[in-house]
Amino acid sequence: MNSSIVSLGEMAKQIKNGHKVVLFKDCSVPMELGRTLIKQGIKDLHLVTVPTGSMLPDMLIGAGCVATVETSGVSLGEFGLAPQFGSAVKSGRIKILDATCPAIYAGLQAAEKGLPFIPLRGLIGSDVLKNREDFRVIDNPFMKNDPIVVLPAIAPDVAIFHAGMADVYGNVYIARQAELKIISHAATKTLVTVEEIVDFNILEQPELAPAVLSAMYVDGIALVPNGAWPLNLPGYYDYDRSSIKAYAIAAENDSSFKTWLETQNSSSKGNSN
Amino acid sequence: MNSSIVSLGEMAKQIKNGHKVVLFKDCSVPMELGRTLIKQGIKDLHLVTVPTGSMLPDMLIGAGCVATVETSGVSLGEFGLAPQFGSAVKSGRIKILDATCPAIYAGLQAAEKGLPFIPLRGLIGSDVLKNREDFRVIDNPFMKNDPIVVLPAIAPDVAIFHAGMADVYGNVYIARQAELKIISHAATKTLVTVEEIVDFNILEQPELAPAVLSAMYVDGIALVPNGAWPLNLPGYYDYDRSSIKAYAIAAENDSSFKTWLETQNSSSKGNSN
Amino acid sequence: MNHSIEELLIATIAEFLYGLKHIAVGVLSPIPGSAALLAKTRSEEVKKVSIIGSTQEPYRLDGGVDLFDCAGQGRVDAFFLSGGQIDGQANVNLTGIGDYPKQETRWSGAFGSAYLYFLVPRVILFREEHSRRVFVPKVDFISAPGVSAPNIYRPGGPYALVTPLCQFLFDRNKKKFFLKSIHHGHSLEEVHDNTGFDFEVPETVPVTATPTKKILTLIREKVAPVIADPYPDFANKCWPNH
Amino acid sequence: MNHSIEELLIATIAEFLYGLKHIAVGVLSPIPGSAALLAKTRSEEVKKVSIIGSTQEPYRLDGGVDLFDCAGQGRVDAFFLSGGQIDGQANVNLTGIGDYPKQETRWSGAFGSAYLYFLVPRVILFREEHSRRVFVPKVDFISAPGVSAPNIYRPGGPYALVTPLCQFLFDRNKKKFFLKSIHHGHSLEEVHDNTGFDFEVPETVPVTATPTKKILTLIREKVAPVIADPYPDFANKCWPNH
Repeated sequence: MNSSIVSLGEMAKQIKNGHKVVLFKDCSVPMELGRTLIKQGIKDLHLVTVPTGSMLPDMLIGAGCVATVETSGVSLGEFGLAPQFGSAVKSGRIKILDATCPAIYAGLQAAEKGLPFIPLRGLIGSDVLKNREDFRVIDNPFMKNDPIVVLPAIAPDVAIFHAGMADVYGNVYIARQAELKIISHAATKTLVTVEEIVDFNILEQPELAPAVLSAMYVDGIALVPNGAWPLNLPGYYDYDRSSIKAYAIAAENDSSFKTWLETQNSSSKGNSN
Repeated sequence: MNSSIVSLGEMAKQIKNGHKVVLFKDCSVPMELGRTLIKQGIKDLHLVTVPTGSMLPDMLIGAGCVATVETSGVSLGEFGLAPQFGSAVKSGRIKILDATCPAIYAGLQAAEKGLPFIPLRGLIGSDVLKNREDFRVIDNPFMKNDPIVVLPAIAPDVAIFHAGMADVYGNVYIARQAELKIISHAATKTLVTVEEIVDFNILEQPELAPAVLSAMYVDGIALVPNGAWPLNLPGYYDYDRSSIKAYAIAAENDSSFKTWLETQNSSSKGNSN
Repeated sequence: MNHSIEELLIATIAEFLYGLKHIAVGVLSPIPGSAALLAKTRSEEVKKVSIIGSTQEPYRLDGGVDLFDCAGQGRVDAFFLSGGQIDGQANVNLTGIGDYPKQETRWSGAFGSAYLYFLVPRVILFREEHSRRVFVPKVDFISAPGVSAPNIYRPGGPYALVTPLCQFLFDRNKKKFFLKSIHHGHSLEEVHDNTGFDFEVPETVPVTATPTKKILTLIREKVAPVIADPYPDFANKCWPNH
Repeated sequence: MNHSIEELLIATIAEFLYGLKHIAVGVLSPIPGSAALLAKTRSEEVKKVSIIGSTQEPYRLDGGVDLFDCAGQGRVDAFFLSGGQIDGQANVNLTGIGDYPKQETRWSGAFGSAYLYFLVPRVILFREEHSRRVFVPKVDFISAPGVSAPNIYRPGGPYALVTPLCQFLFDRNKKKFFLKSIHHGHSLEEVHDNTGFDFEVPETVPVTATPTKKILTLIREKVAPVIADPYPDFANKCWPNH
């Protein structure tokens, strides 16, 4: 048995106040780990959403766990805007670092490659660029009169996500979510909650191997059935639309959000299953 | 049936004199396509080896098809140096653009991303850098007194490789050779020879899909059994060591190389099977 | 043959897409997605439609990196953007209203707009609300600019704007929208009343072509079942009997 | 217990590897590869050995990008380099002899050296030929430099040099090799006669430790079967009975 298999509680304790935490967008979202972090009372997180975020960042922001959000957009998709995110931005309670999707990817890919920076086309003339003091415009070294944006590497302390299957050797099957490799490579630590842990080496299955995140990049695995609930996990379960809708309504104002949060704290599907 | 399925001869004609052609290192090498190009009398190719090359570039150089080689190394591996490459460099018959493996990858990844350049650590103080007029050293825009190399994008005209399986929809299964995606994304055109063409959509098989190069990037597929012979294709066949050894010996001098080449032209395993 | 406003918009947008090799569709875009599918059904030259959020081959993408790299390579021919605000220079605001960063109203964020608007040759702007609240003289926040200085690398940009009232083309040299046609049942006056920016008007304003029976049949029989994968609610609403 | 020169070299190189988390091995490196496997067998802290060319999990890599990215992240702790020429400043020449580019003798090329030599903290130089032809005062072509100016980003570099005669450590401050030990049966004079560059010599030169019976057993029983995957000829030659 690989030493990286831990309980959900042990995993949550590895994430510290002030950590830069990187979150993949929808599906693969570690909702139960997020609820555990809220219960733990974590503070001052710097969230990086890849490239956008939905219910988890909104929930963490509402619960007061977040100091900074680096994102290309936070929304509940078809369920509307992200209310807690919106009110936190409006009040200035959180610092917002607005980006554009490929800039988030490119910053993480720079970290993955050990590059201090990476160029990106676009952005020039936007207020996104104007408000990012950490983005620079340089001259293309290979062409005159061709300004181009350069972005600093994004190197998170911790990457967290939820996946279907891990093995006892510490490998994680990420299926079609190939971008989870990027965030794990870029982050110092990677913590993964999974639906099931199998006892054969998934890297030794030729058809699974191309979609495996190797144990070298995995610092913790916790068995958490329904760990993405109420969001979806392809091949396992679909969205629980009524629960997301209930959240979207509750999050509209602070007092109903608090009530919702207390319900979550007293019970959650991820724990009860 | 997808219009991208062509005969080997039709495929070879899509590669023109002077084209910048990108070749993956070992396994996935389109040897039979290479032999066809030699018969066709192609000239002035600019070969980019990813990141190194073995028998195919040596053979193309010996046959007089190549003007420039951009490489991190050409060798026959355990069978020794690449003799035709070595003598062509010595005589100045070909132009050599020496690189280091991650620089070849980085240049192609820049093209894949549509970036004009990409930075890379290392290289400073090497004679590799000193002899590459197209590599530059700039100051890291985010840190004082931190010189770093920037490389121009490598955008080949054509990527060629050999794979096990394609489908009639034009998708190609690349198994563990994920880097074939990089070269196809970077190149304007991609031409693939395969062992077999299946009539189901391989993208619709969840376990195959993560290792599929989508038809969008594939401009030609030719059915060429044993197309990598005498090199290997994992899951299909191993190296034909005696044939490679015979090549290594023949290639040692120009007259025995010519004789070897004529034998090849009159028959080849790829055609006869 | 009767048609819904959604069907008119789908057919109208599709007119900009015939013959393009690769059309990509972002999140929350059922009408543009349907238009792209219609174009693929009617045009052999449309080789690929990528729909973010679709789980069906051949419409799915490997992920965001795949889309953005593909656009960087020049392999995405058309894309769609919307905006909480859009102004007469085709600047798009997806970020919020009021002084940044503590905006009165915060929307989601720029998403891929600040990149794709530069890289994709034909960006079609689309909004289901045609009002002075949306079409403003100047956006509060430029998530992505409509035009750039000549030395800025920009193979892409705004091409057209489609609304429930009318369709505009964007003239990149004049940096202005040009009214192409008004949908049946609406007037130039109505368009002016509901548009906060200036635009050019032709001497005679055509009426937008009504979708033919053939096109409506294709939409209902070929497009509806596919768009129902990423957008089940939309498909149920538009084509309850299909 | 009798041992071969290969077994001595494997055991000697492994001494530099115990406790390192991730050891990567390049092409044509059966002895360093065996040393890495020995280190993993003996040290729980060695979590991963990556062998380019191995098809066996858990030794294979996703590909070159995976290795170079991993090194860029600081996640490769040791790597091995050789050279057609190596000089006293630990410069490595894998490219050729004579004036570049039309060299008298052209070898393969720099491979990953011009990058990994900068990024991997512990690069072990290894050559099976110890001669003045290989160990020269100054290399004809610097494929990868041994030392860099202080402002150059360089978390990695040369750590040791192992040959069939002896082993050196490299002192990055003095920019010089330091003789660590001479293998049994060889003399300091022999080392001097066959080394074309200057190096530091301790007052008393130790003899290289001979591999213990336990280590030889591990090499023959645990390492040999694994290294036989990428290097069948090497394994057959060294351990014909295994």
